[in-house]
Amino acid sequence: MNTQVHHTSSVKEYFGGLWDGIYSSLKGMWITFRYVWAVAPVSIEYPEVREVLPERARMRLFNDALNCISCTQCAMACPVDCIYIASEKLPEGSEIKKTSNGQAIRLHLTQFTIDTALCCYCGLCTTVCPTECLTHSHDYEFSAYTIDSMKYDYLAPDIVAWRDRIVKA
Amino acid sequence: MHKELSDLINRNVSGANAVAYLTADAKKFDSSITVETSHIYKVVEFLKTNKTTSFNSLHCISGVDYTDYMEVCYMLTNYDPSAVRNLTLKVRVTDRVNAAIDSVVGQFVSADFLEREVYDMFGIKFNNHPDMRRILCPDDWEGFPLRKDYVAQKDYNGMTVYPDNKMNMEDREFIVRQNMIKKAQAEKAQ
Amino acid sequence: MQTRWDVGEPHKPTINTSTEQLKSDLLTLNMGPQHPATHGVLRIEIWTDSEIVAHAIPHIGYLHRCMEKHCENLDFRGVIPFVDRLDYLASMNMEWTYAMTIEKMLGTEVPRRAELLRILTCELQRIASHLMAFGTYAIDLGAFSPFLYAFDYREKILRLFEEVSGARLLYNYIWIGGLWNDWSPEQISRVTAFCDDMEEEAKKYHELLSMNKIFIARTAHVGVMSVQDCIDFGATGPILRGAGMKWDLRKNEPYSLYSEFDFDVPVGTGEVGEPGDCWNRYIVRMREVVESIKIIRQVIEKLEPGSIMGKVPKVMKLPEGEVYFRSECPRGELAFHLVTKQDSKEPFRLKVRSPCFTHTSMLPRVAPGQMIADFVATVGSIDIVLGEIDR
Amino acid sequence: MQDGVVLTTLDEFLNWGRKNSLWPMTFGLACCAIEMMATGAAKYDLERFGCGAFMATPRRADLMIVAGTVTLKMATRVKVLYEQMAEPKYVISMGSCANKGGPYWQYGYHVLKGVDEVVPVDVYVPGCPPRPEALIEGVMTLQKKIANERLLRNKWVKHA
Repeated sequence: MNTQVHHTSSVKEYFGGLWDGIYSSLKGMWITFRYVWAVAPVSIEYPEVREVLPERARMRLFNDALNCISCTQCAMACPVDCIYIASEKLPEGSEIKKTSNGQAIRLHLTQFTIDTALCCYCGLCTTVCPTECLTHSHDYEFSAYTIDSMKYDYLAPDIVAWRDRIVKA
Repeated sequence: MHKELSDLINRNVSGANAVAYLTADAKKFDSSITVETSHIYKVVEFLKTNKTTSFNSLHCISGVDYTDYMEVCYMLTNYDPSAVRNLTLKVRVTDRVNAAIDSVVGQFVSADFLEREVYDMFGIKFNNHPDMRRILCPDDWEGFPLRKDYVAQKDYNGMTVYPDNKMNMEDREFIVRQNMIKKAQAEKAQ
Repeated sequence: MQTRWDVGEPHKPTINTSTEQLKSDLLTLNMGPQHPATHGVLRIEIWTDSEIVAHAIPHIGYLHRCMEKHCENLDFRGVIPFVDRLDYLASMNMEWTYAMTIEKMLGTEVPRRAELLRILTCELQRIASHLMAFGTYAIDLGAFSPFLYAFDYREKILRLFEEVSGARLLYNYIWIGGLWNDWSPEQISRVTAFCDDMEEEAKKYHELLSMNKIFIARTAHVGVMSVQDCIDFGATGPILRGAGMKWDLRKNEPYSLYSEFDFDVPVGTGEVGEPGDCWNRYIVRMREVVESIKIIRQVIEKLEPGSIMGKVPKVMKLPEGEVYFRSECPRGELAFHLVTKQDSKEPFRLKVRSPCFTHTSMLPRVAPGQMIADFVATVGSIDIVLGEIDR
Repeated sequence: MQDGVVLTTLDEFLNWGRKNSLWPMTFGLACCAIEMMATGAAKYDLERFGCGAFMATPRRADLMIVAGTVTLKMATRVKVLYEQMAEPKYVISMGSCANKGGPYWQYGYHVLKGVDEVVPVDVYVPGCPPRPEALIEGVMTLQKKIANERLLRNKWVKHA
């Protein structure tokens, strides 16, 4: 089953084929050449110019620990199990705080860790969050030299600076 | 359609013992025909060659492990724009250690890869298959992954399959606890 | 009983057979797993007789990600992100097929707007996928600029998808029972604008590549798969249509609302080359782009406001049963075989019938007798995605 | 002992050359490879960083972008490819799968849990798949790392 078809061609066919090849190649080159002036440049010069991300863009997860009621629904919904939550009962008689949308925080959040190196950015966790404290932020520039630095503890003190930027009053 | 077809198979292939399984809700679920394991090649040959119900293509072979037996499902179809026909043909394999059935490569060439995949995932050998090797997993892989009782091997070729330092053991306490609660609830319910 | 011969026996060397002393062995050549022309991590063991391929054995499984095992441990909603990663060039179609499989079992009524928008997104995805096939196929054959043009237009679709779903490649957008987000009228108008642009662009692609003499010389009469071969191997999609058979599930077994739409099924006619060769498979894809634009225009005409999510139980429990559901994806017929147990929250078994898997098994049939360079063209024309083959 | 002006300047010069001609290897594994191709295409244009010449063979490449899931079957090949690359060589692990197994870490019996099990990784780029900008940022992070290398100084300057 040799698919190569060999046949002798006449002089006319030979030169016709040659002309076809040259003509169609020139046509293609002409299309490319037109890009010099006829088409606006498409490149985004990234570090200087940044594309504005759409509102729904799903990038790094952020949890606003002050609004979290430790319901663990996000951890249940997560298909890759990369959200780790631990909580304790509040001591008797302590004041019950409210979240920004009025839900009572009845548990004391002791751990809220997301392993960003495992996250698949599917957004299922944010849809189930009752207080909308877990959101996808618009940061995508957080490459790291070590893998351990990709595990985020959202109760750490240095998260405050990050929170100020993401959570809008 | 399945009832008539199973009768037709029984009439023409002796010993095929075709049993039609009809669902109550045909809109939601698929019906199927189960045949005798040893007669699968003859049944497929009949379904392909006979004039009235010819199925000219094997769409898919899928294995299912029901723990006490395994099933191999052959999805037959007909590339005929005037009358589209689909059929799920099933055979049961009860022997889990030396599971083997006849290959249908003689009828459908497409079964070559599909049967190799079923062998790879479920450990069902296909007799008379020209090239019975693993297809997705490496040749020296242990166990058959899609069996329900499969336990992954510890290491392969010097690489640990589940390295402890990558498993977030200390963080997963929560999930482990949740699983324990679930288990306790299930036991209570029983 | 058929033997190895029927799936492509190494055929006898054609050169030097007359002179016993000059007889040489076949040379084994490994193409892949890391090879620019295998579109991923496909490995093909080629036995060559000088430049002629005598036999090709595909080795797959280098991207076996245990997706089916995962699905047995996840709830029905959680499977969708994994289904996305099957065919990462056509995630929308994957999601849709999976969603339809579950909906068939649940008996969910999907609102009309959701159905129409699903068709819209999936046809856009088909265009994006075919653009990718166009660009990478040109690279395989040594032309670089089509890749840049194709990616430029693909980016426009991705931007639309990102605005509506939030991700560029793996969307998790089509949910069981409906859609996650609605398209705004402004986005719909941008789709219309895109369709106008794309029609012009498609003409440019034909000038640029389809009718190029060099391209024709590389693809016409190369890697011929006849209709009978395609049916024997269970090939579907552009491969089957390129061979000249008018078979499209959207027409022949219409699912969703496809019966309402007016579109053609392009087939390889052999105006260049012969039906079933690389050029015809390629041109079927390029013509499908135009047909998809046609469908999108009709969808936009029919769109009317309404709900986008049907009634789905909050905790999804399916009754016992099984379903085999297939649909037409850019690469062929994708099918899910779903088996559930009574009141199960997770699939008991989810088998993916991937089109590329069967197409890969055709390689031993077409390879013998080709030049190695032609074999690269053949592999490229099948347009495989390894994520779907290996799962 | 001090580093000295000459060695420091020479180091800077060498690092400048190295970081601005990082030639990556065409090494796509899965979904992330598509985003890697998009990065190399017109809109994001990796060429602006001297990093767009995708080499088809490891022997001419300086940078291996591991884009996608590394399975156990593939892992040995990844290692071989890494060993075939000429020094200096760098590895960017792109996407969740290459970082730590990604979505497939839990039941993925056939998935390597992070490419750092077989080859040393310089920069981890998170995302599933990362945006092309994120990959460019990863390349820039790597360039920063290269800029601080003490190539000649480590060789010739003996610290007390």
